[in-house]
Amino acid sequence: HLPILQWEDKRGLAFTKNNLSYSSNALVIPVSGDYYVYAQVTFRGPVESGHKPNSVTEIITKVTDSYPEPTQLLTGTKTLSENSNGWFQPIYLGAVVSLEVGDKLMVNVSDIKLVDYTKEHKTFFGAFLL
Amino acid sequence: HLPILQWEDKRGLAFTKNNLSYSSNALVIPVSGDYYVYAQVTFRGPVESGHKPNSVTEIITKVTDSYPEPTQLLTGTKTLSENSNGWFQPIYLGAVVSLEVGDKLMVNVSDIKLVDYTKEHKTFFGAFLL
Amino acid sequence: HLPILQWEDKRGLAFTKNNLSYSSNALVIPVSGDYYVYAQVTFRGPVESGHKPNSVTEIITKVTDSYPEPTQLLTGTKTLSENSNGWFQPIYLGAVVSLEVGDKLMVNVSDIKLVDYTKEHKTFFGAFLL
Amino acid sequence: LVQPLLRLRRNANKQACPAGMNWIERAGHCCSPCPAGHFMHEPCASPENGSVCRTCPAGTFRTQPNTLGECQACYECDQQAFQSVLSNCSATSNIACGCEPGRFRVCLDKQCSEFSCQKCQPCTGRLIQRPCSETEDTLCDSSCQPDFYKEGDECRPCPTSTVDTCGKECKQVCG
Amino acid sequence: LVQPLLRLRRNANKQACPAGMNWIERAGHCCSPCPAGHFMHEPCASPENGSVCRTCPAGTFRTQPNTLGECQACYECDQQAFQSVLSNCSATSNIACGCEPGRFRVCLDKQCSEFSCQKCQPCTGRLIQRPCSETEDTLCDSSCQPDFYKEGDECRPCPTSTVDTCGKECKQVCG
Repeated sequence: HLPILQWEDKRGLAFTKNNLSYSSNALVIPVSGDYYVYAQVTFRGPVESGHKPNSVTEIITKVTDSYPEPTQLLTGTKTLSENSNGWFQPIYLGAVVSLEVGDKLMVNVSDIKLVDYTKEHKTFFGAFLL
Repeated sequence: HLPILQWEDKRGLAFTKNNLSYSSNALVIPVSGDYYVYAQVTFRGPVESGHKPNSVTEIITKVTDSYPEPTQLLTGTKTLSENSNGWFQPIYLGAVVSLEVGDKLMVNVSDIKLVDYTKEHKTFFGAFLL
Repeated sequence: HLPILQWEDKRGLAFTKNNLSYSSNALVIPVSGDYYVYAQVTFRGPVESGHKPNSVTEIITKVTDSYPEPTQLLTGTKTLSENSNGWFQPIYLGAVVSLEVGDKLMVNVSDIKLVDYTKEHKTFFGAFLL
Repeated sequence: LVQPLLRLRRNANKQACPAGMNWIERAGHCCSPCPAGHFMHEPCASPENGSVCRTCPAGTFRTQPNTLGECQACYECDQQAFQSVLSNCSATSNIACGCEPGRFRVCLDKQCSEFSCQKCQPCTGRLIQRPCSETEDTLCDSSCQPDFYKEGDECRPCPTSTVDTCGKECKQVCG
Repeated sequence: LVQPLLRLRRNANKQACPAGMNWIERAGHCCSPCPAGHFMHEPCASPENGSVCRTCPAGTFRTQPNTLGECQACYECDQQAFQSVLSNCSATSNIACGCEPGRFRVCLDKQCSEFSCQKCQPCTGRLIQRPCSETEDTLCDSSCQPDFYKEGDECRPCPTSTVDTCGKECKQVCG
């Protein structure tokens, strides 16, 4: 599977509330219901000159005890037509999904080396109950 | 007008609830109020080599009995600078709009042939009452 | 700091409700709580041939009496690989942020001349309490 | 940065289920999962009885035993992009897509979950070293077929009538 | 187009606070701010007493006096893009990033808040007019170093042994 992003859940703008907790790279759903789930990842490159990716992908995935495989909930994928020197771009995803208590939400990306993790307002992930 | 996308409202991740119903390509609003309406369309190409579009557009429109013409609520439009072989990219739209009972919400696109309809987590459409 | 966008808050699709007011280019938060804040800016160019920007940026910022500097809440920034003749593209941002009564929310952009302000469904800004 | 937020009551505590059974929140006890190709329409009344399982409706599937309330929607093959169906979606397996005859896969990401179908090159006037396959273009032989002569990097058929445009190379091959 | 919406009671009216004090909604009165490098853990019990201030936890900072409930998260330097730390994040200042030695900044936006670190050019065989700096590439002298001769726009070292490949230019310089 694609690499999973790690998140900061306490410092600066980050917070968790009302029992929605964050552990081992996932948001853990405390009660079944419909949630608006969203995430933005800012990708940037090139990292090493050799490695010229032709696309970037961000996927919000659900892992649940009731099924042995992760389910892809939302996917944002884009080809890169950028030139060689610096490029960067965000992918934002958001939608309502039905979740069960104990479900875990994670964000996978095509290539962790291309993720801009340097500023909290450029790459973020969250969910709220409707 | 621009072609209207058709949606699946029952299978897989799709669902309708609280009387928000889907019929003839539109979400039908069951009660007046403010809704957060959103949609993502993943576009991909080229389809036939001859037909090289230079932009893609996604519009969330409202149709209402009280007015003979559809109203454009949200528009995402982007030029394509991609090279000839395969390109793909998503456009996400979302905002709060005031709707009346019976209003219909639809998604129009510049070119249906460029829409990636193959995976439910890449192209989606929804709304929830605030 | 980056230029601040001005908004229309009454005409057409625009509205303010429940004491969330708009004054001097900012949304003013009437009560402390967690809000889903969002904005889309459609950028387009080239404006003057000479001035070829290599990127566009949209930032949702918070200004508060309790701190002399604005805080960047959400940032969408993208390099431009578009060719010389006309290009356009949207940047959408949205997330949950904790706000205090009296906080002001604004949208800054890298270059006001590149903002497509002509249609209300292409560039918009809003927030709602959870 | 994680910013989840929720206004809700504490969740019921979840006991560990015996192997092969899943905790069902709605029922408040463990149930055995439904087999692949099915979803759990109703949880078991008690851990001893079976759950009410239903076959995945057309257009959906589950490859594994599960206690989920719905099946996954099948993908579709991208006809616009000259994809073809290798195997249809069934209750227990997703659709598998390939390329129409005469085309091969050009992967657009590392896992090749996204691919376009490009025309196989024809190797006009050359022998085929390796025919076009699902995943690779035809590999043309560098030398020309019999009765073809080389001009630049193209292979041209020998002229039928003795025409004066037959250059050195052409004469050598076509005589 | 502005579309804010909110379902809430009217907000308590805010008196103007004396200079150097901020209105604290939660407390319903004015308090003096916490110093830079701190955040306000608890508001003052009344305008006369001080607020309960705490130092910003590691990885966060505040450059100014404030009455905020948390500190700002420090940025990080983009190691993947060959950035280096000029000064670490402290309780009162954000991290400052530059480029690793042998690289210079290429601004990607007007304020240069985003920049990539590109390799300085080596000026092989030339004198250096201006060395590579944090913000500018090396400026090479147009003429060649001693014992180097010009070939096209390159400077080549004079051949050690008298080899016949030494053209006009080479002979002139290397003799």
